[in-house]
Amino acid sequence: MAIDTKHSENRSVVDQVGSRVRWLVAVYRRLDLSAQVSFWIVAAISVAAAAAPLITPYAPGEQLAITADPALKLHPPTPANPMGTDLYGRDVFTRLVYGARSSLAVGLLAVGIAATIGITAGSIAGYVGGWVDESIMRVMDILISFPALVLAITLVGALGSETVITILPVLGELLASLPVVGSWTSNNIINVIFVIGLVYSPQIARVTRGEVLRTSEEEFVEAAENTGLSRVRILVQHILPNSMAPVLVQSTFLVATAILFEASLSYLGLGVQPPIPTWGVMISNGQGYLPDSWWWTTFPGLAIMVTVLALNLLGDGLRDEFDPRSATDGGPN
Amino acid sequence: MSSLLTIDGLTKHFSEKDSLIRRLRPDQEVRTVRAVDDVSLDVKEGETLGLVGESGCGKSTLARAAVRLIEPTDGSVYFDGDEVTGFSRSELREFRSEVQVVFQDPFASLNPRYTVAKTLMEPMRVHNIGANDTERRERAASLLERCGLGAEHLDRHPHEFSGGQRQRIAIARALSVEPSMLIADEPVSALDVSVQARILNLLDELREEMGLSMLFISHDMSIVRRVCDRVAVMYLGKIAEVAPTDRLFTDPQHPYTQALLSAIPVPDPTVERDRVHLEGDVPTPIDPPSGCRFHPRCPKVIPTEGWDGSQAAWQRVLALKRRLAADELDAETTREHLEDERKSVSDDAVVQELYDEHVARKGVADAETVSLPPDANDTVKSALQRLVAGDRDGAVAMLERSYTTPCAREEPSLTTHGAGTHQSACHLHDPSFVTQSKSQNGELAVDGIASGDAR
Amino acid sequence: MSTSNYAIKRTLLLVPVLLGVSLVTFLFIRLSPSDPVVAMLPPEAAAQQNIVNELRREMRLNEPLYIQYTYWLWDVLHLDFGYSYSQSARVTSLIKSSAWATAQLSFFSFIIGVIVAVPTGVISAVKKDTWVDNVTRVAAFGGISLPGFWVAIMMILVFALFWQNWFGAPLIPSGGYATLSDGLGTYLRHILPPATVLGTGFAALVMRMTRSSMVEVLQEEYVRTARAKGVKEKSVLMIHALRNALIPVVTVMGMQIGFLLNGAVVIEQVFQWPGIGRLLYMSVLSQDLVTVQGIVLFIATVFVVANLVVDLLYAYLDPRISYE
Amino acid sequence: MSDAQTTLSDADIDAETEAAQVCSDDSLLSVRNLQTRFQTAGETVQAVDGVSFDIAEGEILGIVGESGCGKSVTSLSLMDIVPEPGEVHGGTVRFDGEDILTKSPEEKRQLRGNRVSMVFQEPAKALNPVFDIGWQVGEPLRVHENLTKSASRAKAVELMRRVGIPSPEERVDDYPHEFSGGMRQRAMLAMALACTPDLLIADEPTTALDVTIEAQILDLIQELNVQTSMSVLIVTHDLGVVAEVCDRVAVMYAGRVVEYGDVEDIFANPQHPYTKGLIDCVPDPTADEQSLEAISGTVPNLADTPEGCNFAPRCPHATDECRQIDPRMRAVGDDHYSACLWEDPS
Repeated sequence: MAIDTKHSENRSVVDQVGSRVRWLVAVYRRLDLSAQVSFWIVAAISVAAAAAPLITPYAPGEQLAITADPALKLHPPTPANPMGTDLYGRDVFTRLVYGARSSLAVGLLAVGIAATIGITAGSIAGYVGGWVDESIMRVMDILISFPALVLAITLVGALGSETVITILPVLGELLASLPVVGSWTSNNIINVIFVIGLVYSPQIARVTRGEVLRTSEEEFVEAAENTGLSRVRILVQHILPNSMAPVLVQSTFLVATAILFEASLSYLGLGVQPPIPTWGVMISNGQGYLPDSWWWTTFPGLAIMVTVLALNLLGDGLRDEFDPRSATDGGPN
Repeated sequence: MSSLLTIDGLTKHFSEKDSLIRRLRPDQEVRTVRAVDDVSLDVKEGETLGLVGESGCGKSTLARAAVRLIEPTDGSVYFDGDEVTGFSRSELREFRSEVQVVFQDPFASLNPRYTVAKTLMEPMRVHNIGANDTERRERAASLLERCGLGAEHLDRHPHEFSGGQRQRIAIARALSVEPSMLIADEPVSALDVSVQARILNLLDELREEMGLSMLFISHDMSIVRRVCDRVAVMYLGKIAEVAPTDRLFTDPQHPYTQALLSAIPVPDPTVERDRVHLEGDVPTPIDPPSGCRFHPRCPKVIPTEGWDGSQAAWQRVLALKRRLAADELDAETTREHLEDERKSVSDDAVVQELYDEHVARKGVADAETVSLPPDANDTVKSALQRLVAGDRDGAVAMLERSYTTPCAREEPSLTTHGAGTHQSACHLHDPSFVTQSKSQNGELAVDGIASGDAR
Repeated sequence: MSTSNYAIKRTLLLVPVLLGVSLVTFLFIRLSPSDPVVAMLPPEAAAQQNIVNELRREMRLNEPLYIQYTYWLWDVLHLDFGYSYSQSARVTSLIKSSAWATAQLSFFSFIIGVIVAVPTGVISAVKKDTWVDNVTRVAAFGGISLPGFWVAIMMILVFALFWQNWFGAPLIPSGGYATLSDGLGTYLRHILPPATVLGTGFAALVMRMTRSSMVEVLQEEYVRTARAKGVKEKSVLMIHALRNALIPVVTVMGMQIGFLLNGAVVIEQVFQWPGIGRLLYMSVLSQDLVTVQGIVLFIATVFVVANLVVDLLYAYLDPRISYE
Repeated sequence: MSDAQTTLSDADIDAETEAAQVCSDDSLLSVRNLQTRFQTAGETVQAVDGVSFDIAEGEILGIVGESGCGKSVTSLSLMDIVPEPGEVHGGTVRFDGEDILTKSPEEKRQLRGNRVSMVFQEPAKALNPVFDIGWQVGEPLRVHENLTKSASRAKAVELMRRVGIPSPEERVDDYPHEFSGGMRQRAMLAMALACTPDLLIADEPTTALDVTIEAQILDLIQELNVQTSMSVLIVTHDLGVVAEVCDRVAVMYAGRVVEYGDVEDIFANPQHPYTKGLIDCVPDPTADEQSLEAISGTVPNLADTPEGCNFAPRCPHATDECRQIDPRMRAVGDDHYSACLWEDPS
């Protein structure tokens, strides 16, 4: 009997996963063409980044001028090096693929941090209200008063060679346990992730707060109060799940923005430090070898553009899907 | 019948958004919205009490404050002898299983992410009804069937249902904790008429079957008449009249109730009704009128001693006075307008124009043109002359001296009619006011409500 | 509440925000992990004990933190941001000259952005879901997605370097600053390329906002009312709809002033434009934290004041707002 | 089925024949076989499916029905201002002898707000929030009569006075949000009256208002109708409003007019089962004990209407014929038309 119940519970978990997947497929089907294409582009880039060693025979730091052919310095594209090589004889394509790792990791982790801070702060501010709301939002107002990049380079500059991990060891350990990222803990990239996360948290906090306020006004929340449910449960079970769609859509855009942001920081030399390959640093290094070695700067730029564009178009498609206002377009009568 | 829910002097005031900066400025007062003001009512066991009134009259606020979905400012509420207003958090939670609310908008009152089963089982879980989820699910299924839907609907989401079906689910949710009382807040106003009838029938059956008491809130007099045993009429946060349903509809005592009843469009073209025309809009509960809150719109507002004009003329004089006091009349704008129209812009012309606009109401499609008794005519015109001369305060004082209504002076209290179950709050039923007005105006007494009074 | 009361209220709200901004700026230098004096000075200055002592005294480092802050704030309120040891100049005068360069750049990008974005947004909304709309949509997202510094590099590559190879003379200079006194042609050739790059992202965002705002407004009932009144379709769009649609667009433009300032940091670097962004970057590189502090406070203040102006404009455009 | 039930010989008539029966040539507005659809990617919703009716000079006609029956779309179709993706794709709307639908957009525009004007359900949304009331009320005069700004403003004051807005000289500068609901609807009416139209189309003009304010607005419309002999088309879901103000009524169900004619006759002697059901489920505020008869089932999907009579699935008297033959209106009395196959379906 007991086994039976457990079995049925397992079944229901499978059902739930199944219904989630069906729902995702349904969402995908409703997206417009550009968003669907974008979805596959983002997927392809993610897979390439994750499976980088399988995609390219070289290591990102491998200097082909030393290991293979001395001529492979600033060499134009060939079938073996489809995007040419750089000054040190490294394969640009290889560095591009490994660069995708840092771009995506920075984008996702930074937005993860921003979402954690922003959703917590925003939902507390929106739901508790009063002076708690006032003080949280004033702090956010202050943070948002600094243009993001200005704040970021200042913070990165102020941190200097120290990484956030020396200040926040717990989070550092958490990061160190992640694949790929784990080996970066001593690199500036950790600072970049944290700074971008901090800088974008007010935006998520504002959206979350607005949505929580809107949802709190809904009758079903009042109905939940009327059943005697506790305030915390009402927030977690009724309000937040119904407030998250715009936050998720915004997060998609923020991942795109964060990738651009990281590229700018790295281009300025304030972001990710060698030896981790990133697109921004590649552009910055190659800039001095224009116009002759155009491939060194052109391909990383295109890579940034395609990735960011795909994420933006996907976000736009998701917004059309989840924006309640466009969903209630008046039909007949 | 003993009373199940007793509301005693309940008051709910909302402060307009208050802020430090607003306080820093001396010219800005924090305005208070007096949504519900000192209301007493009781719902008896097994009874359906209707609460009617126009939007903004405070009926929903009253109901929510009574069950502490919002915290009342003042007053007390008793449920089955216990003081709800004194409940602790845990007592309040227990109380939630006794009184349940059915909300207005079935499209908003169900969590769109919950399945029907989850919606129905959550309250049971909170109140420990049913031993486990299997049992609760069974109960949910039978509740759903009771409300006219099937167990096969349990795993669906709200968006798969029509408005009427959703309202059934909302009712099933309310019943899931086995309450002894329902508060139905406009439960059918978002639905089409054919669906309305079915939901009302369902509520009726359930009430009878389960012996529920009900507070039924509605703006629709026709529905109230069909559903309720007793009806309370609210106006601007106050109870104007309470009576058994048939008494209220056949023999309304308060001028507001009379107007309200006469305003409902009757679905019968052969009925030619004498409509009581109510002037103006429903005022906001911020700064409600002094005295009887209905007096600025009241078609039977008591005239000053010695008034020998018509009731309509009296109302115009009062309205003029009010607008003057609120600084709504501006002689210069009127003069500019006359200039635009290429008419005379002399002071006399401006006075005449203001007089025509506010007293005679010439050229207004749906208002009759009235004339004032000679002495009133003179006073009003000289008051307007003062306004044109720039002395608004003087103009107001002048009218104030000669023309005030006792209705604006003090608040009426509830007086009883007939057998004691019928109460209304109108000065016309107050013996001291009635003698005062009857003595100089016979027409009023006939026109007045006094005729229906048991005397 | 009248509009003027709203303005007063909104302006008063600025005070706590600016105080907070100054406090944050103050703190992240003072609380940086290393010795603030050493951190604030460029290495060559930090080696000189007399400079270190001078700064220590000036910063009143022996006093409690709030006293230090008060003195600092007092100086800042008198427009004294301190002395830049890396540039050997008062920070105030550094900011003054570079802010003017950035202001010209932002002004041109703003104008370019608005001229392109608003009409395109309106057309895109009116032709919603046609090919016109799709093309502008992808173009706009392209504009948002382009890394500005890369576009700048490519622009220099094509119009300066390649152009010189092809035609003998570059179409645009590969960077640098010019003023109107250098002649209008020279001036425009210097300022337009960075302004265009800066304006691209800005224009793309404003265009998207104009479009979605316009699409929403076109579904409003008052637009139907205007049509039912027999108003000409052009007036329906340009008067009844656009006037309402511009309200959120103006807000976005205000917020995008921050976007322009962000972009300025990078683009000024690429084009060697001696603006505030480049100054900030150089100061960060040389670890000149006094200057960084001054610039950051200045930029944040400009940003906050710009948003105030936008809010007041908003209240003027939307008669409902002051009655909230 | 009782014996009294007889099929009519001409049961199988089409929409054109219906139009010919229902409409006469000398009315102010004559709508024949009007068809409006909403085409979206997946489906076509036939919101108005061959509607015909007349409005005579000085008459008040009501169109009544539940939400989704196509009554509002009908009213918008008359002036061809159905919102995207809707389109009028059939029928004629003859106004004063000329077909509006075949006119050029410019000619249509010149009729709108001039000879035919409209007021809408939610005055709060129907007024533009960023322009003052005077500007909006005077706009039709500037558009159609080339009045100057100041002249149209002066005229706006007069119009506002006429519709009972107190102190119009002052309120002319106010914005819509400074007006109460009732006053906003009065302002809408002032705007509609600006060019002294021959026909006023009022789409649920009182639905958003409180009952005492509704009474004021209905009185006002009736007064204006009497004083200016302007014809009025009122679209409403409230049978009470119809009974109160209308001379004639068209009952709509699922995109069709199912019963049409003189108000008193239809209320006293409803012929179509839907009309009967509708009347039976509306509580009468003047009657004491009453049990309401509900109509069972739900409104059909207008993208996929049932075979035969649209109402058959919900009709208590439906027969096999009802599920096959699509009935059209035909005369069942003097100025009384019904779209039921049966002469006496009960």
